[in-house]
Amino acid sequence: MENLLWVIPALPFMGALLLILLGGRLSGPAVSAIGVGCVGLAAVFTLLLGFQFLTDAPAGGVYRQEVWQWFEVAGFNPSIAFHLDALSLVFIFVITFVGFLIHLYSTAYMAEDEGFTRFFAYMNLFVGSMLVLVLADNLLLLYLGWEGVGLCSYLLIGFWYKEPQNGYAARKAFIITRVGDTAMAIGLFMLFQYFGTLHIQSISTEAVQSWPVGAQPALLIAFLLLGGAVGKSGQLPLQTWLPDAMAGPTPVSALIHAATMVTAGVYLIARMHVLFELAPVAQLTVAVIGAVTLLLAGFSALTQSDLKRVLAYSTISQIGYMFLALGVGAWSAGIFHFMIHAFFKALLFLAAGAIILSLHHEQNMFKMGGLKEKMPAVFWTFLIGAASLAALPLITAGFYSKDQILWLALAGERGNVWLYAAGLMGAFITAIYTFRMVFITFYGESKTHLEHPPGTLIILPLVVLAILSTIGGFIELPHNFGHVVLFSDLLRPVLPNLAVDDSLASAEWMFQVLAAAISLAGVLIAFLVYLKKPELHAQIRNSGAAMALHRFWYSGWGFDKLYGALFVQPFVFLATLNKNDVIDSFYSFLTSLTRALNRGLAQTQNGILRWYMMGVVVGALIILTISLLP
Amino acid sequence: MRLNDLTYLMPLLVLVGASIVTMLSVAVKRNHRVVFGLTVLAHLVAMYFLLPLRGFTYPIPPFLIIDGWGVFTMGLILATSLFVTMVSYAYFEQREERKEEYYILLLLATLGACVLVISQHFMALFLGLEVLSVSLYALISYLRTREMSDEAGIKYLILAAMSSAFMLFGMALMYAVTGTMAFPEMAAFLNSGQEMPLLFLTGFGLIVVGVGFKLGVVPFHMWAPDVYEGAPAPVTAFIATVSKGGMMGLLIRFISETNGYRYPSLLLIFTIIAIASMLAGNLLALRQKNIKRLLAYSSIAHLGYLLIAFLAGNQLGVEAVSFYLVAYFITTLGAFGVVAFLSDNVRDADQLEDYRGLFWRRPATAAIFTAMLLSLAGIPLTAGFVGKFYILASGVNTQQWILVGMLVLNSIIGVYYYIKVIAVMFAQPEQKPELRKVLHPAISFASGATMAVLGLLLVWIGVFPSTLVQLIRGLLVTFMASL
Amino acid sequence: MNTLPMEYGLLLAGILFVIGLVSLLIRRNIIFMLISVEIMLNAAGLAFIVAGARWAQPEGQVMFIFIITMAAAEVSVGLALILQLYHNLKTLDSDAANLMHG
Amino acid sequence: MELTFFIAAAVAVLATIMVVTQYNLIHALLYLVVSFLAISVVFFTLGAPFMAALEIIIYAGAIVVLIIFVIMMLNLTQEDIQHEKEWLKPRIWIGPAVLSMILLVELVYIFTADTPDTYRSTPVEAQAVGMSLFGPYVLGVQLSGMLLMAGIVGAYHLGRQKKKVIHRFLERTEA
Amino acid sequence: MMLAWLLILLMAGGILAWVSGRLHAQAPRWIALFVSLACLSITLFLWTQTPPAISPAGTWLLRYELPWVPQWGVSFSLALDGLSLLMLALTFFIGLVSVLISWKEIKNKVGFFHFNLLWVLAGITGVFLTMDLFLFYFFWEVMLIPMYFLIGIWGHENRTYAAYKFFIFTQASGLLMLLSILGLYFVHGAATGTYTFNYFELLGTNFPPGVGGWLMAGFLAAFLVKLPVVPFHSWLPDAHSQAPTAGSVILAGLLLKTGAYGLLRFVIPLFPENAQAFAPGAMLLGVIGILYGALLAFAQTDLKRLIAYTSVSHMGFVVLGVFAFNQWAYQGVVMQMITHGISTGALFILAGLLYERLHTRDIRQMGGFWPAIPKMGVIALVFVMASLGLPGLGNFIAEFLTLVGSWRANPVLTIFATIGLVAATVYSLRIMQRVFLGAQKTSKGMRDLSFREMVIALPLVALILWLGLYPQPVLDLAQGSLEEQLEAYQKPELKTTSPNAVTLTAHPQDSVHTLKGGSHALE
Repeated sequence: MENLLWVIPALPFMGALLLILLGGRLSGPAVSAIGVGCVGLAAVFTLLLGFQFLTDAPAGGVYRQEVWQWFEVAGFNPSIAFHLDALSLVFIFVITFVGFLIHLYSTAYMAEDEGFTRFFAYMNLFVGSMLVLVLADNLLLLYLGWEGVGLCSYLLIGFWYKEPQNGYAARKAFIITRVGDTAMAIGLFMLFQYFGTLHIQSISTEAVQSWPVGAQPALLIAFLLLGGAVGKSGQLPLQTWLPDAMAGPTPVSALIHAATMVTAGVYLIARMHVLFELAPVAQLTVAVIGAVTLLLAGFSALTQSDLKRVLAYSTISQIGYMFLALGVGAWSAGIFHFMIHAFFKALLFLAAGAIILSLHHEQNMFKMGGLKEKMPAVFWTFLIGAASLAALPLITAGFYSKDQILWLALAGERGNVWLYAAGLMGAFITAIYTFRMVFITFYGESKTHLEHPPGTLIILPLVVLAILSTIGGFIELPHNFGHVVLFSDLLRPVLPNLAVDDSLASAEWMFQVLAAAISLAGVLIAFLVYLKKPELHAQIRNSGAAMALHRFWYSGWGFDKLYGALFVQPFVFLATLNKNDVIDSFYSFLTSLTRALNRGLAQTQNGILRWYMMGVVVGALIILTISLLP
Repeated sequence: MRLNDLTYLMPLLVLVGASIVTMLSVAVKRNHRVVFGLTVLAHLVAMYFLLPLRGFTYPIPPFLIIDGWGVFTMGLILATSLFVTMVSYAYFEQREERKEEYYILLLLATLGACVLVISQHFMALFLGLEVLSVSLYALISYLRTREMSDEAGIKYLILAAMSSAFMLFGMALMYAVTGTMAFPEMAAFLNSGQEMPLLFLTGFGLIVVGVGFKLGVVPFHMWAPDVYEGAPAPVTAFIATVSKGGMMGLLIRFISETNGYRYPSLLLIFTIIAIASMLAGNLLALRQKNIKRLLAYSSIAHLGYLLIAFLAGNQLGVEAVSFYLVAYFITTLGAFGVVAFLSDNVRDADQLEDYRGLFWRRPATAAIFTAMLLSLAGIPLTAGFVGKFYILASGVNTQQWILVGMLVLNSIIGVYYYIKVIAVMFAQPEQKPELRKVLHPAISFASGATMAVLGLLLVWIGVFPSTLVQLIRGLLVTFMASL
Repeated sequence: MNTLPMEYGLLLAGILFVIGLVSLLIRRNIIFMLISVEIMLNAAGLAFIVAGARWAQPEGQVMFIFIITMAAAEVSVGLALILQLYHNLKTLDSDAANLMHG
Repeated sequence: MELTFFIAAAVAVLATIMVVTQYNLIHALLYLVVSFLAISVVFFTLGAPFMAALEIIIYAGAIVVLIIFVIMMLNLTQEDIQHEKEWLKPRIWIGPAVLSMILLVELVYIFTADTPDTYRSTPVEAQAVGMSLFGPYVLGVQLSGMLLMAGIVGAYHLGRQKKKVIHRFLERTEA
Repeated sequence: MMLAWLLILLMAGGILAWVSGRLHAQAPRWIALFVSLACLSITLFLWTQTPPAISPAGTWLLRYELPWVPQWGVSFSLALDGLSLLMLALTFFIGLVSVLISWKEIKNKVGFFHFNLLWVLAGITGVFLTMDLFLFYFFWEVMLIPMYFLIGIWGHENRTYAAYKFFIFTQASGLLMLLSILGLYFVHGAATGTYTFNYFELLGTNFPPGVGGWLMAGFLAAFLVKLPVVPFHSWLPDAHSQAPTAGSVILAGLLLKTGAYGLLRFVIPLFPENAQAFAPGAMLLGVIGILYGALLAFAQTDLKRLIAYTSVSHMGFVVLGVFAFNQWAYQGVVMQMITHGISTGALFILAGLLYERLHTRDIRQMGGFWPAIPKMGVIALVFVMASLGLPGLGNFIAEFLTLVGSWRANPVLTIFATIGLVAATVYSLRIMQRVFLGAQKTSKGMRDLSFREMVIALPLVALILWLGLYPQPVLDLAQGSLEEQLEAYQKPELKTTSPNAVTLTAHPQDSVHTLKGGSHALE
């Protein structure tokens, strides 16, 4: 069975290849069959393999399969080889399973689109790349997947390429993530310099042996890898592409820009946790980035009017939580939140997509309203997802995963109160903007006309994801509350456990209550401001300072402008200024110089005999003078 | 003068005899074909008599010396003159001028050049030079109804006479100092003396004026474009090759016999001349629209290149000069051959526009012209490349970096205008009437065959230079031994 | 015979040579130019005679004979050319003979 | 003897300067003859009597006469003398003259830089000249024959006229 | 002999094509097709004959030598090692593609066109094969003239200017190389007494202090201009953009590679110490090239010009890698040579196809072509991605290996070079965006790839994928020769212990006599 590991990434690739090669000649159902079928099959294989992995754990907790050796240069010999351990298992499960659901959903969502085949080709390509990313046993292969998903993200954001705006967003996404990738690539060079290999396991073992904690190279490498991670995961300071990435079709947003790809950074950091633990400063930076990002994104989410942009900011914010978790060493908590987040965020996006589709691609929340009655199934599933996002206590999976992070951010050996406070604040804001979204969209008066109500293929994934968003939390419960640790047990062989500050342990329940209260308070405020007293909302908005703040948050804290002024404009300015290549004009100058010399000399050839004789005499004079010189 | 000397003078005697016989035949009856045949025959016979002279060093005191260098340069001059003759037939056939005197003058000019290169005495030098010059005056203005021809002739005459006067004055000074006009004795005088007398150096400087004029190097170059343009194309070819080559041959003999490389001021003079010639020649040619003038300017530059090898002052340098002369002669003959071939009876085909689209009208002619231009530019597969390579080698060998650097710079400038002409030939042809009335093919057969031979030679030497190198080395051994 | 420094003779030759040169440079009439060239050639011949006299050799004089020969040949061709040119241009102005330039 | 040399030299220089400055060609040629005569005197003082004779016979006698013939053929008039006047402006001659003077100064410097070298003027008689001319230098004589031949052929070819040139205003008929 | 046959085949084929052009319009095409196919098959046959991993001892697979100008020590010396074999394979593959791509594009003077095409290939083949410096220069120049004609006759509107520029730049730099070759010849001759242009004998020449640097500078001049490296690049955009498609493909695919090849084959082994001393400067030039080229590429509106500047950028990696002196970088450079040849060649082909359809190269007049020509779009996508270094495509391997290697040599510059990857993304995506995405500008005359065009495009895609996923055969083939080039650096003590007693003024005694008083050196 484990020999079939290669099949999992190969299936979607095959699907993509088939769709590209046969593209034009296939009928719609055939395309759906190939597109969905490949991912579905991959999901089946994953389940089977996962089942085997769980029941009959392999030696060392790892399945490894080398397909072929990629290349070999002077001892540098990365392979096309796959490595399945608990961490990657979680990821491939999410990727294939959520991916499958989204593919299924897409058959309905994209049914009318002229680029139907293209869409599935890209999607399959994406799933394949993503699987390669998480299954890669060396960093170079990981990098392949990493860039591959970047490409697919680019293609899918710009899927509706006729709008130049979409193309712009797509390029922005690609380029900004590429900035991060560059840092990561440099990190790889350094790793190769120190270890002579990019094989992840070897690096992990050797790094511990050769470097003490806080070693300079470890720090540098960790920072560089972090650069890659923040780029891909939309964290500060490279987060600006993600909200714009919503230009793509909604299933894309759900799969790529919420559930899977954007969490690649989380995966990378978790994968290379050894390095981060050797570099506490870097790890702290991860936490700080996470904390700051979750706050910034949260505030921005508060002000958005586009449904998908709210979700996008919330994604940034939630990944901030994951980073926070990773940063404080709560590895499994981070991964747990990743999984849960994948469920509920996919759910939210898909539900939002259902709304958008029904409203004829209307994305502005303020033009919606009162949809609760019109599309109840969507409402309820959306509500479940929103509750999970807002971490409503006890019943939602989000509560458990987020609570774990908050707790460990405070009580973990690397946690501190500031990180905790930021997380708590974030939870409060999350609750507000989540329910702001719910209330504005589904309550109030109806402003639109429903065109086509969502079909089964759309509702079915929603329901499945809604269930997962609810029960998913129960596989990992706090030790004072059921103490289920299935998930962290699973990950234990891969990721180290976190020691908890014992002095606080007794007070854990207090903090849980606090977290629960905070999120409930957030819901309440949202209820008050957006549903109960809309005039209050308007009042706040219209005050000067708030308006400025609103605008500032709305624009994502002005990062776009800042980067525009710092990088884009100078680059474009320089490029246009130098379009004709200043160096070229130097050569043109040489040409005109010779021309001028030619013109000058041509004057001497005036055809007059006496002048020619003068030349001879001058020559004779020069020669005589030289002869006279000593 | 011994009777035995006559066998060694046979090539010269053949030329003399041929010119007289030709003159007599003209006196009896004018026949272009006969005169042409006689001239060709004379060249062939002269070359035949030249053959056994290889490998000797035979002085004919006090005037002449037959040695490897002399045989080489004479052979080159004879061959060149033969090619010029071949090209001339078709050129003059279509013109109603009296054609026969041309061949007499050509033979005499060749004679003068031959005497020039084997002379080792000022008198022989002077007489050889003047036989060459006086014949050239008439040759240049041979098409006397063309105003340009007359103008070129008078310009050349006055300037040549003036430079002759300079040269004579210089010779007189040197004679006044040394008391001899023969090179070997002059060398002996110099070797005995501790210091070169100022008067001698001055004399040398004034001779350089004359030499420089004939070579057409800066600043004595200004006649070149006008004379090239005004003279009939075959004569231009003759001036560009025989006259310049003869003078170069003399210069090398004179300098090496009198040991001129010892004197830094002389070297400085030639260095300045070389650099100025390269620069001025190439820069002047840059935007030239007249092919003949363009080639004139290019020849100024090429003489500058030659001086680099000359300045090297060792065997490699002389070899380089020899090789370059061969390559340059072939190339120049080919180029002017094409010009002559395309000319009509009103004017020469010297405008750049005459060549527009030539490649699509007359591919063979254009291909040969292209090859010649590429050779001038020093592009591989042509003799010019090997020649330039040789010159660079000699320059690098003696570490004359400034000169070598200038050579490189100038080659680059040169490439531009050679390529320009090629580009014009390959450009789309425009609606333009054929320039010339079509001659009977048999008439231009000689020209065509000559150019084909030249083209083949060009490529042959470019691809397999070793034969020529071998030949030159073999001949130069006796020259070197004679010193 | 009494003695005379050679330099005097050479000086005379030099002066004549330069006068001829000046004349050559400033005259526009082609016939004058031809005459100037003759002056220069004659000056060169004088220099040869002086040099020959210094060494008491006949070579200087022999050379002078050759120079005269050359001058004669040249003047004949030159005059023929001048006739031809005058025929074409209707002037003896050398500056006018600049059909070719550039 | 010395005095003769100096006087002849002065006459030669003066006559030559007159040649250069004359507007009338014929006058100039007459001065030229004077100059040649003076130079032939110099030849005498230098011990080359044969050359003195040749100078008079060939230069003054033949070449100058040839030139005069041509001038006669060209039919020059007062107009041409006017032209000469116009052509000989200071603007034209100042530059060349300065250059030539520099040349002269250099030559004078060179001639006088070395210590004066005196010589005994033993005359080289015509016989000695003839002996060497037809002895070692016989090849030169032959070559000068070829030189003359070239001159003659050239002059013959170039000088040929289909019609006599009458005057540049009258003559319209030539081919 | 096999090697000489390649040259003979190409040259004779060229002449035959020219002549046959008068008989039948299609004949030259078929002849050229046949010749390039034959050469490709010979090369591939040679490849199959080589053992999979070449032991360092037997780097040279084939040698062929004939005396040419024995007086100068010039021989017609050809030799083939893994590197040359790779380059040959690339040459003939690109050649084949060029013939095919010109099938419809070139309509007039077909015979002469194919003559030039085959002769360019012959020159390039010669450059890759020859082991005699004189012959090398010879072929170096032989490439030039036919290329000049290709640009100057069949090029676009500004072809004359571009052709001049190309010619003069390469000629100028070539002459400097010739100077250096001669200097090397004489230095070696003075030191050992044997005057030869033979590469193998010239290896390990000891230089008087200061001389080696200058000699290397001459070689560098030629190669860096050809490569090209900023600031000597300015011929390239004009030449590339004005040339006909086949010309651009050959220029980008092959001609630039001769510069890289020259660096690897000549500069590094002949001047190990000087190269090492110059390395930081060279790497800096490489980095400047990467970034400057990218900046310029971004600004262009002419599609071919844009692609041309990307070449400048990509070739910066080559310089960076060559002067990093290690296996990784060298393999990266070799890969870069091949993959850039394929990917940029493909982009030029696409530009050419677009030009055929639209009669413009201005990307401001393009846009939204995807629906009309999806096949072309997919292929363009592949090569745009290759151009920005997407893993899985050959260019990534090349760039990654280069950077890994150069990181060891100079981390700081490598960081800047890596930033070039971002810049590459910026300009590459611009191609995609401006041509295929966005609102559709025109649909007139847009037709998708024909069968012939697919035949050209698909192998290119397959190759670039193969090179990205399993480059090992290529790496193996190159390894032996690269190790050889590197040997000098692994044993530096060999180079420095022998004293440099020789000076240039010692003149050769056996072949060069001096004239009396000759052989001076001008101060």
